Amino acid sequence: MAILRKRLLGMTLPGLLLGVLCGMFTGMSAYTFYFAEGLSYLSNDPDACINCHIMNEQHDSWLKSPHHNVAVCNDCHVPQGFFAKYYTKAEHGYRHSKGFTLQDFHEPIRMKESSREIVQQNCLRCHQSFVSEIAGHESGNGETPDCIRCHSQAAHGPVR
Amino acid sequence: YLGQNIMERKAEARLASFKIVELSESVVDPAEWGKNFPRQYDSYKRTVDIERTKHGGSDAFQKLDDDPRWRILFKGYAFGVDYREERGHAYMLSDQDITERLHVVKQPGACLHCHSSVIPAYRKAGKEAGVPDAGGFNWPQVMAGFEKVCAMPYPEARKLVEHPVTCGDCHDPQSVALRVTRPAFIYGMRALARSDDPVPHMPSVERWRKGSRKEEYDPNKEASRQEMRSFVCGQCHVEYYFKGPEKLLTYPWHKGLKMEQAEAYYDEVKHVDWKHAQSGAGVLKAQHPEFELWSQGIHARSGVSCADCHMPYVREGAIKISDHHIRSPLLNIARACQPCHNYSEAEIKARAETIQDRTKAMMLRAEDATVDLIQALEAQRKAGVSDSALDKAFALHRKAQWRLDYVAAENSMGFHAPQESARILAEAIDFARQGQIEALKAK
Amino acid sequence: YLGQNIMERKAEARLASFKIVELSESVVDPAEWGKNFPRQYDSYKRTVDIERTKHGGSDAFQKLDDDPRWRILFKGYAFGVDYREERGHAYMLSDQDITERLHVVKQPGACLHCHSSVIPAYRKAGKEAGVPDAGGFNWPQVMAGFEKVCAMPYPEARKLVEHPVTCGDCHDPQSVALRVTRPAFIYGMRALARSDDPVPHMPSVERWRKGSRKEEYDPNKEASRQEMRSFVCGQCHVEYYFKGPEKLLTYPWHKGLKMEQAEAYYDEVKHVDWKHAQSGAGVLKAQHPEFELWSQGIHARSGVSCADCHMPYVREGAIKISDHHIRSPLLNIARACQPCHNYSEAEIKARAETIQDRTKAMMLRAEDATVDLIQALEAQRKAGVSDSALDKAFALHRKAQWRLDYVAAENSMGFHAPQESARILAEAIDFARQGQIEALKAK
Ligand code: HEC
Ligand code: HEC
Ligand code: HEC
Ligand code: HEC
Ligand code: HEC
Ligand code: HEC
Ligand code: HEC
Ligand code: HEC
Ligand code: HEC
Ligand code: HEC
Ligand code: HEC
Ligand code: HEC
Ligand code: HEC
Ligand code: HEC
Ligand SMILES: [Ca+2]
Ligand SMILES: [Ca+2]
Repeated sequence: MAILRKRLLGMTLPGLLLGVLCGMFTGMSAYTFYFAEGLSYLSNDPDACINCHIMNEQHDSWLKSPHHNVAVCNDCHVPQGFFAKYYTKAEHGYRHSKGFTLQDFHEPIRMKESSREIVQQNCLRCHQSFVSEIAGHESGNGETPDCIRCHSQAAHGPVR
Repeated sequence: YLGQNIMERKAEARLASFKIVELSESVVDPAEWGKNFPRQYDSYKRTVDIERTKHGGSDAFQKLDDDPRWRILFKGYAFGVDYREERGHAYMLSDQDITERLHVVKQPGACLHCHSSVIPAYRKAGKEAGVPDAGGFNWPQVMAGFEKVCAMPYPEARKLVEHPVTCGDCHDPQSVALRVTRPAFIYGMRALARSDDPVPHMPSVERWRKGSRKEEYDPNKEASRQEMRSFVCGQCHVEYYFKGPEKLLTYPWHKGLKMEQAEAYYDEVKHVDWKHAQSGAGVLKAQHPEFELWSQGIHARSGVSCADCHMPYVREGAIKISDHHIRSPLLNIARACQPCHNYSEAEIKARAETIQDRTKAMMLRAEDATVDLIQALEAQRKAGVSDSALDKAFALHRKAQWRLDYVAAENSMGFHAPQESARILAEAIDFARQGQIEALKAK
Repeated sequence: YLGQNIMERKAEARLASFKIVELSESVVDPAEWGKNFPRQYDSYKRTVDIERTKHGGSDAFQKLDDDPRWRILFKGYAFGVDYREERGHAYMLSDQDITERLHVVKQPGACLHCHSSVIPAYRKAGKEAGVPDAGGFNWPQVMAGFEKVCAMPYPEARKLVEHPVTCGDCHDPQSVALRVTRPAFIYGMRALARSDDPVPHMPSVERWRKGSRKEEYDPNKEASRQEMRSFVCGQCHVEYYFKGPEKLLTYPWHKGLKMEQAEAYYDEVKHVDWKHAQSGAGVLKAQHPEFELWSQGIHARSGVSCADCHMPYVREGAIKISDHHIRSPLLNIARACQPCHNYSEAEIKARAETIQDRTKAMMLRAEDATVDLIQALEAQRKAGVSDSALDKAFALHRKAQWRLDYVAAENSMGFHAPQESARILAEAIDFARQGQIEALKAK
């Protein structure tokens, strides 16, 4: 989140919108955008993600996770502030479409460091009070424990 | 352009395979199978590739030159003449033809069980032995033929086969489902199921044991798909011996899959591979116990099969296929390991090599100890000490050599079961040094 | 109803910790800290509990009776008189008072570094040594006092302390953030950072090494929270010796954290713990190298800290806290292991015990070998063989005993680093048997 906030702070509102638009239109022709159901990225429906078969595995494992009836993909994978949300959607939309089209991404797919931070912030968003005692002391180095280190199975189920 | 690309991929996802030729038990040539399954066939052909890793790979260098202690350790046995790093499946038949081991000693047809696509030959021999034809695989014929071909002299049997391992050895020609075809494996698994060695990584065996036990355990009927993904490899990547004058290929699993259980079996049937030319002890040779050592490791216990690492899924467009380029997973870490281990490729390699380096260091220590024992025995015999006075030391040489060779002949340099390999080597060292002490004391 | 329940829990969550008393460096009594942090204090008090596991637990039985070989192995040393299974933190000070080891030998104040809440005593002694008072922790005073207290006779130093390890030993009283307080650990980490032993599990050390190196490495400044979750334990759960006549408590990490690096350091400074009463060799005693052995294991390499397993999070109403009932994780598998390992408790236990059983078997083998060596040496000395003729065998006894004891004194029965423990024991066996051969040959 820290990274994202830094990135966003350096941007004006028009800059942000431009980012969103660039993501949509330079990454995909309008046709591609339509055919690959590019609007997926703007929707909240997990089925939108599996328009890309590449996401099947994560979708299936999410279905088996204790979260599948309380959190959809976007609850974890995009930040919740309005601008941050659409910025991220655009950025992912661009990068993933490019990856999908050029088939030049690393497999198995791994979250970028910035995506990990977004997820971590979302864990905290929902579980804030439960982890208040462990999540960071008022002073000291203030680092929050990495939730995913112990709970990766909570999000995508036992068998990956 | 972009849109078209996506359309292609969506289409691809639907058409995984076309039925172009009709496959049956009699179709041995992989090129025929390849017409229906071109992707698998393409990767299958790549087992001709040659590449080296730190402790493995497919460069068939001479192990006896790499570490000359093995010339001493194998003194008096065919392995002391030619013993190479193994390589891809494409070479299995030709490498057998060219090994010096075949020229210095008369070998039986039994070898072909694991070095060729042998089933049609078994069927033919079975028919000659009087078992009638029948549709499909015809197990009775295959089993009868197996016995006959094992006993043949190698050059005669060699004429019956043409291909290294091919599709039908692991797949049903109709359904392409996995199957095992090797008689020695069938017999081995029957014996294992009847033993009481716990095998938590083989749930179908544990289940069979709880049943009526009226019929023998049959992997083709009982095993899960995940188990079959290791069983097809366990057909060949196992310790074996040729039983009796019939040279019947046999896997020593009657007491269980552990190193000392095989040893106890050999002791019971009084099997000796050869009399060591320098020490005079009757010793055993271990051969590629990958299946057995993997069985003792944490991966097997976690349900990770041979195919998971050695034939990982690769995505070809929209479909995932099993990589039939079977090789060292360390040449393919992203696909072989990263689906389960979320570290960088460099880090995963470092972890595997740390395990292998430790094993190697212990192995060298065990080699030194066993060579010291051999030399102590040789010295005493030269000094005129009688064989009966050296009995205890002979027995210890047998134990030490078996343990050392068990880890050395296994091809993962300890990776398949790190702690178990270390345990085996620790025992090798202990027995070798104890043997040396017994030899020194003997008069 | 549901709604109300959730509301209640949310309220509770906000009251996670109240500041009831003002904590400072001078507040040692855990009961005072417990007023602000009642949940942690409650679990902290439970380290009085006594429970046994297959290879560990907190029942302080006499190890010398459990396995009498240790009476031979420790002949001539205080450990040969009284050596028990260790138990919970609550007992650390009283167990030290009652051990026979303290009565048969004069011990120094250095012991208290790890058996008590000793910092105020260090501060007091530092002040007496002339270091002025200052706010906060006052490192200069603590460091000076550490040297003074180490050198004191134990009974004198004992009067300066009252409590076993308490909150302030691991926590800053203002922020409750983790901190390390133990001088010997600070010095040890400095030396380790200056060595070139790779420590992939300590990123802050690797980072410091790449910097200017002008200031010494300081865990309290550089280490991440995750590293601190092991460093607080590394303050005490380590191999140590008392350096020189000043009895300065020292961790032998100057060449690195591995077993042979500590040995090389001891060889260099010519340290000998005692002359073995039966064999005559100058040998070493190993003590609880948990931190060092954990460092060689796959868990450390994967970033898993001591606290992850020994102080797992536990749900208390609507919040989670760190379980301060530090004990065997095998008594708490659901919390200690299951978040990362998705198997049943029984299966996880079986896996850990498989590792431990193998270690135990190798350890017994190494014990037998070392006892045989000791007896061979004793026999030769009785037969009148001179010490100089036995030099090589003495050196081998030292090496073997160090390795055997390293694994035996470590308290996880190999679990913290299974393959590394096996490697160490394999070497112990080799050196012990080689020593026996040298002894037999000596004239
Ligand atoms: C409750 C939170 C949560 C939900 C809901 C969720 N994810 Fe994830 N996702 C995570 C976490 C945590 C990881 C990292 C897992 C790891 O590192 O083992 C992850 C990883 C991923 C990855 C990268 C693969 C990897 O292992 O790094 C992809 C792709 C992904 N998720 C897609 C999805 C999709 C598609 C959905 C919806 C069908 C979804 N996620 C739902 C939390 C979530
Ligand atoms: C156009 C196809 C497509 C769609 C639709 C799609 N993804 Fe992906 N996704 C990809 C590709 C390709 C990658 C790998 C990109 C890379 O590694 O750079 C990827 C990677 C990811 C990652 C991990 C990489 C990172 O950026 O950190 C996450 C998380 C993820 N997707 C989540 C989602 C979610 C959530 C949705 C639905 C809202 C979704 N994806 C929809 C194709 C797609
Ligand atoms: C949209 C809100 C939301 C987000 C985001 C979220 N959670 Fe949850 N989580 C919940 C709710 C609600 C439950 C209770 C579900 C239940 O018990 O069925 C839950 C349950 C859990 C549980 C207990 C279930 C289990 O696995 O046994 C864990 C652990 C957990 N979450 C961790 C996480 C972590 C780690 C993340 C981030 C990767 C995360 N959560 C993200 C809402 C969320
Ligand atoms: C070192 C491992 C570890 C880390 C890191 C960790 N947790 Fe947990 N978590 C646990 C354990 C163990 C439990 C079970 C506690 C119990 O059952 O008493 C747990 C329980 C939970 C639960 C409640 C599950 C239930 O039973 O309902 C939630 C929610 C949760 N954690 C969220 C988080 C979040 C959010 C983070 C990051 C701030 C996090 N955890 C970091 C180990 C961890
Ligand atoms: C968890 C992954 C994993 C599993 C499961 C596994 N292996 Fe391996 N195997 C490896 C690794 C890693 C090596 C070492 C390769 C190297 O040194 O280059 C290896 C080496 C080998 C080699 C030698 C390869 C070479 O490069 O010379 C053979 C043969 C082999 N394994 C067969 C098997 C068989 C048969 C099974 C099942 C009974 C099996 N393996 C199970 C990972 C695995
Ligand atoms: C039970 C199955 C099996 C039988 C029977 C068998 N092999 Fe092999 N052979 C293998 C496997 C698996 C490998 C690869 C692993 C290895 O080299 O350790 C191999 C490798 C080889 C190699 C290449 C490496 C080397 O050792 O130089 C030669 C040559 C060879 N075998 C010859 C023979 C001969 C001759 C016989 C008969 C005496 C025989 N094999 C019987 C399974 C078998
Ligand atoms: C019919 C017998 C047979 C079967 C079945 C078999 N192998 Fe092999 N395998 C061999 C032989 C023989 C060799 C050695 C070939 C040579 O060196 O010429 C070998 C070599 C290998 C190698 C070494 C490759 C290299 O580059 O060094 C690996 C890895 C391997 N096999 C894995 C497997 C796996 C995994 C399976 C199951 C999916 C399997 N094998 C099934 C007989 C077999
Ligand atoms: C040494 C054993 C072995 C040989 C030889 C072999 N395969 Fe396979 N094959 C496997 C395994 C293991 C799988 C994975 C099956 C599973 O998971 O059910 C597989 C899977 C397949 C599949 C299913 C789709 C996939 O890719 O997972 C096809 C089709 C296939 N093989 C075709 C062939 C063809 C064609 C040949 C010969 C050119 C061949 N195989 C040779 C072991 C083998
Ligand atoms: C299908 C899943 C899977 C695959 C593929 C896999 N592993 Fe593992 N690995 C595991 C599991 C499960 C464990 C045991 C630990 C656990 O329970 O989390 C493990 C443990 C390990 C360990 C620690 C064990 C030890 O003895 O120290 C190493 C190292 C390791 N794996 C390396 C590899 C490498 C290298 C590969 C690829 C050649 C690989 N793994 C492939 C699942 C897998
Ligand atoms: C991955 C989990 C894990 C980690 C990390 C870990 N331990 Fe342990 N530890 C264990 C297990 C399991 C045992 C064996 C307990 C038994 O036999 O009952 C053990 C045993 C012990 C014991 C003896 C306990 C007893 O019951 O007698 C001590 C002391 C100890 N560990 C300290 C440490 C220290 C200090 C660290 C960090 C340097 C550490 N451990 C890291 C799992 C762990
Ligand atoms: C570097 C820290 C450290 C120092 C210094 C230290 N101890 Fe300990 N001691 C420990 C730890 C950690 C344990 C628990 C692990 C174990 O018993 O192996 C322990 C356990 C003990 C035990 C209980 C188990 C047993 O061995 O019977 C006694 C008694 C004891 N120590 C006495 C002493 C005496 C006397 C001294 C001074 C000569 C001393 N200790 C110095 C850290 C230390
Ligand atoms: C101030 C020194 C000191 C510190 C700091 C310390 N320990 Fe200990 N620990 C000891 C001593 C001494 C004992 C033995 C007490 C006895 O036997 O009387 C012990 C015993 C133990 C035991 C054995 C408990 C049993 O039931 O057998 C475990 C486990 C343990 N410590 C883990 C840890 C962990 C984890 C940490 C860090 C979070 C830690 N210790 C920090 C000194 C320390
Ligand atoms: C042997 C070391 C040790 C001792 C002694 C100790 N703690 Fe802790 N404590 C820890 C560790 C490790 C953590 C986890 C901190 C983290 O992850 O940052 C912790 C965490 C905490 C936290 C933060 C919330 C949580 O539960 O994770 C509080 C509050 C706390 N301890 C209070 C106390 C109190 C009060 C005492 C004395 C009664 C005490 N501690 C004694 C090691 C210790
Ligand atoms: C915070 C995560 C975490 C915790 C807690 C944890 N482990 Fe592990 N464990 C791992 C990782 C990571 C590996 C290495 C394999 C891998 O990379 O997946 C591993 C490996 C293992 C292995 C295989 C290693 C080998 O040498 O064979 C065993 C067994 C194991 N763990 C048991 C335990 C037990 C028992 C506990 C509890 C006392 C425990 N673990 C706690 C993460 C954890
Ligand atoms: Ca090879
Ligand atoms: Ca204990």
